[in-house]
Amino acid sequence: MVFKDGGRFAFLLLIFLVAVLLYCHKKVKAGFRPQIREIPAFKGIEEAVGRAAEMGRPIHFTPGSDAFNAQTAGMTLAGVICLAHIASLCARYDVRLLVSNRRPEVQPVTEEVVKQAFLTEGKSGAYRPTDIRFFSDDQFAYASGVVGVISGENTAANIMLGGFYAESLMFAEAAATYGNIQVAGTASTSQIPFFVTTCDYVLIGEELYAAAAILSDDPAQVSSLVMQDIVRVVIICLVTIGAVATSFGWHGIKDIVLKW
Amino acid sequence: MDWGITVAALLNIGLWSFLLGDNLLFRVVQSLYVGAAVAHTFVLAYRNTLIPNLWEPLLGGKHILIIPFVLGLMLFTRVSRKHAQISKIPISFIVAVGAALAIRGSLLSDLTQQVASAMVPLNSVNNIVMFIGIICTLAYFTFTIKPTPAMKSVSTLGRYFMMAAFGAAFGNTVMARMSLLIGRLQFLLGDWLHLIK
Amino acid sequence: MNILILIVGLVAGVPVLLSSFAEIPVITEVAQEFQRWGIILAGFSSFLGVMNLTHVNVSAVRRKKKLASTYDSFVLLVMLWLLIVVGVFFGQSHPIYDFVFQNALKPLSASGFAMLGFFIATAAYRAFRVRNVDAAILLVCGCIMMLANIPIGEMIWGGFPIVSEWIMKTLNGAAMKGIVIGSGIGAIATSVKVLIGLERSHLGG
Amino acid sequence: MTFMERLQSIKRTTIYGLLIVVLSIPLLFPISIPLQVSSATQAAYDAIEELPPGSIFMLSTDWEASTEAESAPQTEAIVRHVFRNDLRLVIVGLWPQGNFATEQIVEKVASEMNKTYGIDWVNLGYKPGGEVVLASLAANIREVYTRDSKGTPIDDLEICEGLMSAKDVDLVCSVSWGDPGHITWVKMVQTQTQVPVIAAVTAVSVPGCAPYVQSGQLSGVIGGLGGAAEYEKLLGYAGKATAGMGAQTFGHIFILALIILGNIGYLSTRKPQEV
Repeated sequence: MVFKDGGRFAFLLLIFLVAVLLYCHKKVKAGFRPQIREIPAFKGIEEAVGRAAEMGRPIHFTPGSDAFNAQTAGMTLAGVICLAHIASLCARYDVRLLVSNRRPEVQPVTEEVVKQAFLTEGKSGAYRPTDIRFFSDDQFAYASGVVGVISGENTAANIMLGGFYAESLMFAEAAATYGNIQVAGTASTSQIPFFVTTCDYVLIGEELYAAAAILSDDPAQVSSLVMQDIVRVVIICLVTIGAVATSFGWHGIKDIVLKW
Repeated sequence: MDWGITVAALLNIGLWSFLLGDNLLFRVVQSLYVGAAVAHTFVLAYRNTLIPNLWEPLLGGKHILIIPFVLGLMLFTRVSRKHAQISKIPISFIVAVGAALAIRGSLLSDLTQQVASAMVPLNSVNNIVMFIGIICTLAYFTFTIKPTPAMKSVSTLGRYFMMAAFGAAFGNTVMARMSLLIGRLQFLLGDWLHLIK
Repeated sequence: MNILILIVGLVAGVPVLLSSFAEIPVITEVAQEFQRWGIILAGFSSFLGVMNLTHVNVSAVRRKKKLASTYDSFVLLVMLWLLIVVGVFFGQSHPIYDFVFQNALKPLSASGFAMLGFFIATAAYRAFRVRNVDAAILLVCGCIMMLANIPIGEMIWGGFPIVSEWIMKTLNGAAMKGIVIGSGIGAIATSVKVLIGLERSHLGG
Repeated sequence: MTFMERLQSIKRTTIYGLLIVVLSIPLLFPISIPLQVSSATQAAYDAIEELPPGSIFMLSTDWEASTEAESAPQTEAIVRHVFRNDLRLVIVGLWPQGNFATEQIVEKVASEMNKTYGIDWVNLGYKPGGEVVLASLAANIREVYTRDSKGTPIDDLEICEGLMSAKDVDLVCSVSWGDPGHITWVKMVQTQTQVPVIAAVTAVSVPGCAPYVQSGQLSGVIGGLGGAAEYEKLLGYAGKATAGMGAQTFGHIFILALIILGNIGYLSTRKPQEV
């Protein structure tokens, strides 16, 4: 096998990750339950659905701007997994859920997720295919479409989980104008600042993926959080050792990470 | 008079009318925009993807392309109540390729590159501050480890670092966003109304 | 059925994943082919998108609930199908298509982008209040950056460009690195679960 | 509602309206903002100023439409300077859209300043290929370009007389948005032929130029809209960049004022127990 530069290290890291994940999965299945830090934004999603139910107004959700055929697909994936949970909550409390999409291939995925959620909750009659909308690849056509839904359908809450670009600020400010509760989550570093300053609840970076794990309701997902923490500790150690080593002029560790 | 510029200027005003609140003009412009953009997306997909990458090579003898063709048709089974399950197969394909690409991107650019660049030599105040910032921010995201008081202050420091970063990024973006707005105002006042000499 | 879906996922994902680390000609080729298929499927999905938008708006016109929504749904449908017919049968260089592209799509995109100039003003006004320590840090760093970006700032205090560069490089650089590394771990965890079938909620449980 | 409370809740529409007014005033009535000309901009200006009339100045259009807000005013300022000093302007390019837009800008300036195509300036058009193009251009221009962008053979153009290789060029300026761009010119032309190169880059790329300025490989840098405004000041006219910088400054001050007002309102109405 001919590895690319840095391929060996990345491959080993992945194997390590998968091994730890499977190990944790086994442990959690056997009854191990760690204490999970409270992240306000998780509660924020329930609060948003609850308020929409009280007011009898719909909720708006969008999984963002990233496609599945790109390296940023992870955020869209996390957004869609969260959508499954949000759709179940909406079905349970009879809240209408409006979904807006920018990428064509994400459209059928979101349709499927919402439909299944309503079906599982025994509310398949309440599922309306016309509520899951596609607003084209064009960044600001999609943005104006979302803004049109928020203002036109009189939504009570706006939930944005996925990968976002400049349009993030437009959504957040438009929804704020209409008094929506806002929950946002993204790992796009350029857009987190806008969500943090304008939304009620924000899932920053890794928290978006954690939300996907916790919200999907499967106790086995907890294992992935434990795995993330183990990997985090390993990386902190690696960075510390590497930094100390480079301080003494030894670049061996850096070279292994980058070039091995 | 250039009709194109007038049309563009009126559409611009229509879109901006949203700033005054939801209104009919905005809805019409927004509908025009979405309609045209979705059509454009479709025409591009048809002319630049489906014809040259699927149809022509398929007719030219690249029979393997039958598979994505069939997968593509399977997507349409969602319209039928009875066979909707079939559409999960292409969806699974799309999502799996996406997941694999996400692992590639995160592993090779986010993790290894960033981890390596985080190994700064601790020989200046700046680098030490940077190192502390990276470690504290990483520690902030811990989910399942029971927080000790020391851990709590580390993650608080991490949050402060992030707030500084967000404030700076926000402030730095003001200039870019203003430039775009100024550009549009120069278009409206200059190219359209000829008020700018 | 579920087994079949899992197998399709594995067959699609594994070559793409392997090709990231190693250069094995067969695998690389298969991976590239699969990525092309992904784009082809996106092409098919865009037709689903057109159907969806047509469905949404035809039912809106039919319901005639609100007069306003009837108008704009009608406008949308006309624009959508006019442009599709022209684009598919006559090509993008047809004068109608070109006119819409040059004088509607392109400028509207610029106008939409420019609206962020308005929103960033209201967002700064709403968010930059000294409510607590977090908000104060946000406010101070934001204002320093803004002052450093205009000529007047340097006249008020010559240190603004230096401080702003330090904030951008050291504070911003450190926090962003931490966030990116964390997100990387999260993205890999989520994607691995999807690939090996531990996570199935995107397929409806 | 007291005045202080009102300061905390200025209506959105008021802010939007004021912003349009605040930005439009400096656009309609250009105000010269007291600018400090940076040493990098001054160096670029001096490099052109020192050339004797009739020198060959090569302008490379290495940008695309998305950076027009910055690249176009830079181009216009440089072209005005070149024409004012009676230099010969030869336009080449590594990107298509920038070359097209530059030709329009130069046509406008040339007709204002009575300059003739083929004698005072020429556009040789854009060539794809980046490094490869510049490597052969450094050795023999006529190998890369046999005709100008309009299809006229360059042997028929008076301005191209004696222009054989990059060595015959007296100064190169790359108006650049990235790669291939100014760094490509430094690597492929400046280091090979010692012809001095200056760069007009977007604000984002300015820090990346520092090592090349220090090593003397770049003789000057015009950075972003601010750099263009400084250049306009050196030339003694107020163009789009000056107007844009004025509006930019007004916009920033407006937002800072909003933040200050909001905080005054917030701090003065905050209840003591919240402290």
